[in-house]
Amino acid sequence: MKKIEAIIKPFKLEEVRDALSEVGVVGMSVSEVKGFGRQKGHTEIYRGSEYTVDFLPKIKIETVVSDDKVDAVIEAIASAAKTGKIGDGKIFVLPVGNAIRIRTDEKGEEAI
Amino acid sequence: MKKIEAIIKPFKLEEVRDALSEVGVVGMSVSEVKGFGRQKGHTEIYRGSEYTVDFLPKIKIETVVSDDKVDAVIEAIASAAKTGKIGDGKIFVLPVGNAIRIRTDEKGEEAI
Amino acid sequence: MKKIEAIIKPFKLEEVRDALSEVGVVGMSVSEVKGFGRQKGHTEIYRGSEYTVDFLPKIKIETVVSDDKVDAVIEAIASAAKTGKIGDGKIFVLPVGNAIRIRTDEKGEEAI
Amino acid sequence: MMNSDNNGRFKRFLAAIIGFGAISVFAQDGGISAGDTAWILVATALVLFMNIPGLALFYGGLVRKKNVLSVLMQCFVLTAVMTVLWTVVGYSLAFSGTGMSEGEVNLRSFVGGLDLMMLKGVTPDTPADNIPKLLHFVFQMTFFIITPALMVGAFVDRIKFSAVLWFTILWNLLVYAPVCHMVWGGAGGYFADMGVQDFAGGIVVHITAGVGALVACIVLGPRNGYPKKPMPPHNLPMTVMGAAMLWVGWFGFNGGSQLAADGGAASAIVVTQISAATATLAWMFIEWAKFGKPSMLGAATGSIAGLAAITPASGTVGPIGALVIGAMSGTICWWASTVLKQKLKYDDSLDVFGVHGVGGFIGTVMLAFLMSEELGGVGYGEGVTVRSQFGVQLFAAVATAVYTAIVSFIILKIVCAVVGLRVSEAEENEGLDLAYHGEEAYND
Amino acid sequence: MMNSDNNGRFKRFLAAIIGFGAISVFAQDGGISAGDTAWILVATALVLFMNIPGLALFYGGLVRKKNVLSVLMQCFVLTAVMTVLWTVVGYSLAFSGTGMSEGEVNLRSFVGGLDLMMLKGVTPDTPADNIPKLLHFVFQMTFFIITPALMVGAFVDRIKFSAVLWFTILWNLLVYAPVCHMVWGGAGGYFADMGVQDFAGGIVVHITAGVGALVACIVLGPRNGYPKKPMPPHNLPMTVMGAAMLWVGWFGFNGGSQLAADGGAASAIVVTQISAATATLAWMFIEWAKFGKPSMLGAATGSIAGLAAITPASGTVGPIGALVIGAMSGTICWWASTVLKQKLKYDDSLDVFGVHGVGGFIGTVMLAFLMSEELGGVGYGEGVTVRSQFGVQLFAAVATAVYTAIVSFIILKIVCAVVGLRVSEAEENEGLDLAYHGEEAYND
Amino acid sequence: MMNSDNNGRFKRFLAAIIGFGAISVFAQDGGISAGDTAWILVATALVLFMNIPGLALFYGGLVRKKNVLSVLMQCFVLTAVMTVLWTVVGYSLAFSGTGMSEGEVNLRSFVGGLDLMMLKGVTPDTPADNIPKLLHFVFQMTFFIITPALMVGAFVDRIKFSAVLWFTILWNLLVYAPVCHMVWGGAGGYFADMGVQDFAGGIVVHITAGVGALVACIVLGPRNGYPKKPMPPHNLPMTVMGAAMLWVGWFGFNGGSQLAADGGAASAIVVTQISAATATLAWMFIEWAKFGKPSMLGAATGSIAGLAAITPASGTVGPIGALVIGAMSGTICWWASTVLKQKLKYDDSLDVFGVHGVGGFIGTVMLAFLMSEELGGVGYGEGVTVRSQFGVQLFAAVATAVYTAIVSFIILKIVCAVVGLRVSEAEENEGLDLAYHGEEAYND
Ligand SMILES: Nc1ncnc2c1ncn2[C@@H]1O[C@H](COP(=O)(O)OP(=O)(O)O)[C@@H](O)[C@H]1O
Ligand SMILES: Nc1ncnc2c1ncn2[C@@H]1O[C@H](COP(=O)(O)OP(=O)(O)O)[C@@H](O)[C@H]1O
Ligand SMILES: Nc1ncnc2c1ncn2[C@@H]1O[C@H](COP(=O)(O)OP(=O)(O)O)[C@@H](O)[C@H]1O
Repeated sequence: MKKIEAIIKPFKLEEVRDALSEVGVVGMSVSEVKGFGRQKGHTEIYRGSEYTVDFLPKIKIETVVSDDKVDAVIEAIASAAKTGKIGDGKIFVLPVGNAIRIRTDEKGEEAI
Repeated sequence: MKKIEAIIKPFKLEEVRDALSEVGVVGMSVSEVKGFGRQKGHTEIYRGSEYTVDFLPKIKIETVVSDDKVDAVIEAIASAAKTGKIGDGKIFVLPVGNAIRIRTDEKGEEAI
Repeated sequence: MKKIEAIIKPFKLEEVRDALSEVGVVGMSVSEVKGFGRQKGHTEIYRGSEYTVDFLPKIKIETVVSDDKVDAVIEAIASAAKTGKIGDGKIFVLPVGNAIRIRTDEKGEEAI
Repeated sequence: MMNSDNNGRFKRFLAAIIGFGAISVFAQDGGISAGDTAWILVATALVLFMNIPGLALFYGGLVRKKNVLSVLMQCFVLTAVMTVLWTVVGYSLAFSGTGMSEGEVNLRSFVGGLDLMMLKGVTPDTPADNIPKLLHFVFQMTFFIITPALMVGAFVDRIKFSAVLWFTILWNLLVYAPVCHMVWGGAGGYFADMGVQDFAGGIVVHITAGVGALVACIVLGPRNGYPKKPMPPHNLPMTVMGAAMLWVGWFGFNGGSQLAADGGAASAIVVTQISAATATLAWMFIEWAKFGKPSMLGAATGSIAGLAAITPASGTVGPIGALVIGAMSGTICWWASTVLKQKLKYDDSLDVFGVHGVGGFIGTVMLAFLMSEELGGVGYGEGVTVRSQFGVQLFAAVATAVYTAIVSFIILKIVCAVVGLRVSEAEENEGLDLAYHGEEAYND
Repeated sequence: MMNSDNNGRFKRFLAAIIGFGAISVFAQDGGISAGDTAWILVATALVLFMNIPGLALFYGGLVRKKNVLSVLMQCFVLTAVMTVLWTVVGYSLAFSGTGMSEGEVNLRSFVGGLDLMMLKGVTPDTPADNIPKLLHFVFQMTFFIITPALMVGAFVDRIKFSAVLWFTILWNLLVYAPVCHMVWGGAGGYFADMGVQDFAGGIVVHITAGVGALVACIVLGPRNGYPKKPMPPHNLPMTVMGAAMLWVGWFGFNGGSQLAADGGAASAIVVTQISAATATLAWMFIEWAKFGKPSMLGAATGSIAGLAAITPASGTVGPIGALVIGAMSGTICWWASTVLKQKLKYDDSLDVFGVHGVGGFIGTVMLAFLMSEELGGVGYGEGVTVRSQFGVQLFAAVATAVYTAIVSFIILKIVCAVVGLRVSEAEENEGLDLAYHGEEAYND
Repeated sequence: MMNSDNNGRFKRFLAAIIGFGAISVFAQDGGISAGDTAWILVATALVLFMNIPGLALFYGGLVRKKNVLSVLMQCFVLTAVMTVLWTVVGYSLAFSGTGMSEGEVNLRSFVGGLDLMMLKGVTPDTPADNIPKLLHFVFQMTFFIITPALMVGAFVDRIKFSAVLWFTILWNLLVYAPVCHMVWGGAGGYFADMGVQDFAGGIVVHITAGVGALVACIVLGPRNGYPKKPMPPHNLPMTVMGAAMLWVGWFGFNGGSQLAADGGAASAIVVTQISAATATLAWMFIEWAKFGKPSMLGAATGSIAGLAAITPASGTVGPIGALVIGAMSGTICWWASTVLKQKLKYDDSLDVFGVHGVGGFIGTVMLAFLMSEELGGVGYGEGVTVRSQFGVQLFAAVATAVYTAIVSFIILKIVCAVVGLRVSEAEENEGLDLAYHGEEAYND
């Protein structure tokens, strides 16, 4: 099993979720993060105090999938989230030791 | 060391925290996530525009524990968070390479 | 590649970000978490109902870096985030299997 | 607040007996006064403003995020429902004077007749003394709206929406309308004839709502997890905003109850302001002394306690009386909402009884002492002593509380049998916004 | 609302013909009445309050987080721009009576002259019948502000800020000012001479704004992703607060349009309250029946529909008429804002047409029936029948709608050519707050 | 705003000398006018509304999440404290006329006596010319409340709660009360006798608050991390809501200061509206030109600048004067709040000095030119020239500023010695809500 973490642009969430559903991913967790990267932030000015906002709103998607799905999932996310403009985000793959479904106590790939 | 990530129903947070304390987990970080899974969402209607909310509010608990505690922790979370109804959530176990306590620069299991 | 997760005190964010920039980290994602640990919470009283807030606001920083940078990054975070008082937080190091830059489909260390 | 039928008379009485002469120059000639009308038009808007958005925000901020819309919805829809109910029959039950006669106790001493249903015979030029009768109708309507809405605070987080509607409709017909009639229905009214003083609704509004709320929260039972589980206010700035709007709107509530733009109205808002201020400070200093930190929620709650308490007395006491009532209500309502509630273990979630019930009671009985001329009050009527006034006040307050408790209990049992009172545990966990209204308050 | 020049006359006419005698005692003697002035001073504040914060919050809560400031900004800056525009030339175009003469159709029947530009010759003691002319000026100004601001709801999330300014400035000069003049500009006004009844702005405010909004949202095109992508309100409590403020402020809108503190003003707020309540309940019960859950957004929207619909009728119908108009508007506006909109696929984002356009139309035509004395209305003028009144109402409503549609379309095309209407896709994704105002609404 | 004792006289003077005749018909006969009373009752509510919730929200939205309750608390509790202080002694110090005599400079030219303490001898029927004296008392009380509350904006995020209370109590007694007395205390007042014009408080309210705030923020020192660390407003919609409430409430502030419902009150709200609008646009266009994006915060701040600036002039200038004052204040206050502040490096966190101090000053001196009849103003009194009026205005403004600066500094030093001014660094990091009030604003 692998955990796939994807950082994407917020307005791409629906498309990515649909792409994931298509490759058979049935579960995921989503949260808001602030991203810092190559994409330049913007300047905000409050009564003359100018300051740079480097942290941009991004969405983090986390989903644990079986090893054989990893490539398809990466492909699905990458193509759905791509705009080609800077700041599109990243996908990270992390190893997972085990998974448990709380409701049923199922373990391992059964659980995801 | 392992990192335990648990996705649970929000109203179960207090119970899970107490269960963790009982098995000797003294540190954890908690965040709000939106979960997508088998549990069906609901429909919201705003002036006739009906749409389905697939993402349900969940709580993510992250705690890093020593290897020998992993099973007890999983057991504690699973039993405290269980309602038996769909959407109870998941527990994932991830390997951790190292841990550092910022205050003291302690490393490894000392730090958690 | 490793993923560094750091839990820090919120008002230290700018300093940590600057420290990370100095050691060449160009990307990171930041989110708000509630932390539970040795640091004692406080009591809030609403119309006589007293209750203890154990969960304190913390910031979680996640950044994926190449293996050779891990120590420098840990060092940078630890020294920037340290106040020496309880609750300064933790740094965890997790293995990462792969990374993909969505915009360009670059993979591995190229992508981070 | 005075009944339209004996308002002029009562004023002349006051003017004659106790030198309370600051009556607007046109109130006496029988015509409609533009100045008085202007003020009561605004006072009506102010009392409506107290309920929506004021009270809705005050309560809405105090509940958890998942229930805020249910609270707003209850305040908002009660506004609508009670408007129609007042038009159809409520006004008539409360203010029809037909069949009443001073000094005589008959059915009409307790409740009005049906002759004013649907405002029969009332046109824009029908006067109620110095103002149009339609204005008296709509000003009083706002009291009919806010009284049941006050009770919402006791049963948040766990009551069915339909149960709120049925309970408040029946309650307004069986509790509010008769109590209002007995106090403000004019000469021949049961309490009015005893000489009860309730200028703007200590008995009619706050004691009824406070006691009704207490009974309701006991019958409903506590929220799931109460008192162990913390349920902190989800948005205190919203609550503060609501408290501030209530405070400002209360000028219309108390000042408008003079039904004229004169020195009496000015005096009412002066004592309202002083009592609110003093109660705020009292509550704040208690917290400061006891916990080391004065809370914003405490100060805001204190202000409402002071406003509730001065309500019945705002036409009879002066600045000194207001200071006393404010200080007492800040202190005693604090005690009732914290110490007493915890001891008795009922879950009056937003302290309707502790603040309104207790506050209204304090003002109602204390005014008997504080209306004395030596203390800057208007003084006692002919043949009235502080003792006799106190007796009347106490009797009316207690009788109303007992009556309200019994009738509220019966209504709740009926509603429980017919549509059910309490939501399921799953619904309570999910939150009423989603479970009953299919919406979430905040989205990204 | 009546033109200052024929207000007194109209009142005497009413008083004589239809027994509508509840006129404040000083309105007739020609002097300025302090009571009437007091009420209109407050009514002015109330209508301003409807726009900021009321309408701004109502709309602001309904959009997504990233666009809330753009909506608040539009409401806020329109307040400023229209204040200046009204002072410089708007008031004159709308209310200058020079060159008008009853029964004669000339240029001045359609638009006022320029002699009142910059309030020439008006001093604090210039009267407009019973109130100062400056007060008539500033009270009417608030209508000139809120009418274009209502349209903001149709083009949220996707319009350039500069386009909003140009569109609304031209629209107010070419649509609002002439329509206002034709209806309220006094004897000799095109619609006024026909005997049209539009007490507080069903035609002048709600039909113009509703139709202008409809045309604008069609020309602009739907929001990116509409209707597939969910765009739930980001903060419903904010919207409810706004709705409540609109409701309270509407007392000034309709009650103030009597331009006096008398039985007519009281009657206006009574019917306003009843219609708002009935429409709230109608919308709520439809949702309850259809979806099983009555929503807070539905109830709030219903209240606005009822308020818009009663506006033209609030000087002519009684409680029964208000019940009918409320129930009809709650029902039909619900249908227009949900079923019809989805069928026709235009993206009137916050339902300006469905609520204000349709609501204003309902009130405008229904009053022809409901003003009948048997139904508690003021009755018809001499020689006027329900049929003839209905014809006039329908003609004025439809003619205004057609005129507004054509002129709005032309203005939009011009603005589009000159500064462009629509933001880029990237800006729409980013949100207008950052793209156009360089700010974010919420920060930690 | 005029002192109750010479209000009638001053009006007759104006009426005679400069043809300012639009005085409500009943103001002259010595009795209490219901119409005037109605308006001032409402104006009182409006000014209270400016402070809570208006100002509280305006400031509350601008600070960081962790400090919002501390700001609301300060505004709320100041309301309570100043109410009591005004009742006990403030009103007497400011408005007791005993011992004053026109043209004579004695102690009573600078501060009132103690004979009105606790409203001694004032009953509901005591008149202050055309309105009840109790109404004059409570209307003026709202100014005594809001003036110190304005200063809160300068020391947010870092001041001890107890220090706020001590500072503002002493400041109101030693700065506000005497300045108010010198300007509005009636014939014999130091500035009044010079012929200073300060209709609604440019000197009395805005210059004192602005200068007091400036001194306080300098003595306190900047917030931790200022100006490097970004401290963006945590909730701009809250701030906009507050600004809108301030705007609406200002109708009561300026219009109410006429103390009558007449053409003068109407004129005051007309110029208030125009100045607010023009300043909003000025600030907006500066930002648009300079940064490419007009911000909501800028527009809202501009409106407050325009409102502050017109305050002293709202009884003396006409629409043209209002346009000029609005444009100047929008421009110069922008400069003061951004360029000047950054240059001088003081941390006037929410720009109390830049907006209120500077705005109040602009209005106070500019009115000398703009009150000229050619520009639509009321014209100069007998023997007064633009030059002499300008001299008086400048002198009073500068003298007040200097006096305020010195006394504020001394008070701050005393308070610092006794209870301390500034919170610890740890408390500042944690946030004042938790550290001083034991609460968090937002919970889940
Ligand atoms: N090394 C990293 N570790 C974790 N998150 C990263 C890293 N680099 C970038 N990110 C996340 O990805 C987002 C996009 O990255 P950025 O460098 O701006 O553009 P791009 O993805 O086009 O190279 C960032 O805002 C941040 O949230
Ligand atoms: N494969 C997955 N990866 C990450 N999170 C998951 C995954 N599957 C489910 N989740 C999380 O667990 C929650 C519960 O899952 P769900 O399928 O609805 O019910 P159950 O846990 O009862 O099977 C989801 O809302 C989501 O947050
Ligand atoms: N075992 C753990 N796993 C995950 N997060 C932890 C763990 N222990 C502590 N934390 C996080 O670190 C924060 C600080 O820890 P705490 O024990 O309070 O102080 P310190 O870091 O000084 O030892 C906690 O609030 C929590 O967010």
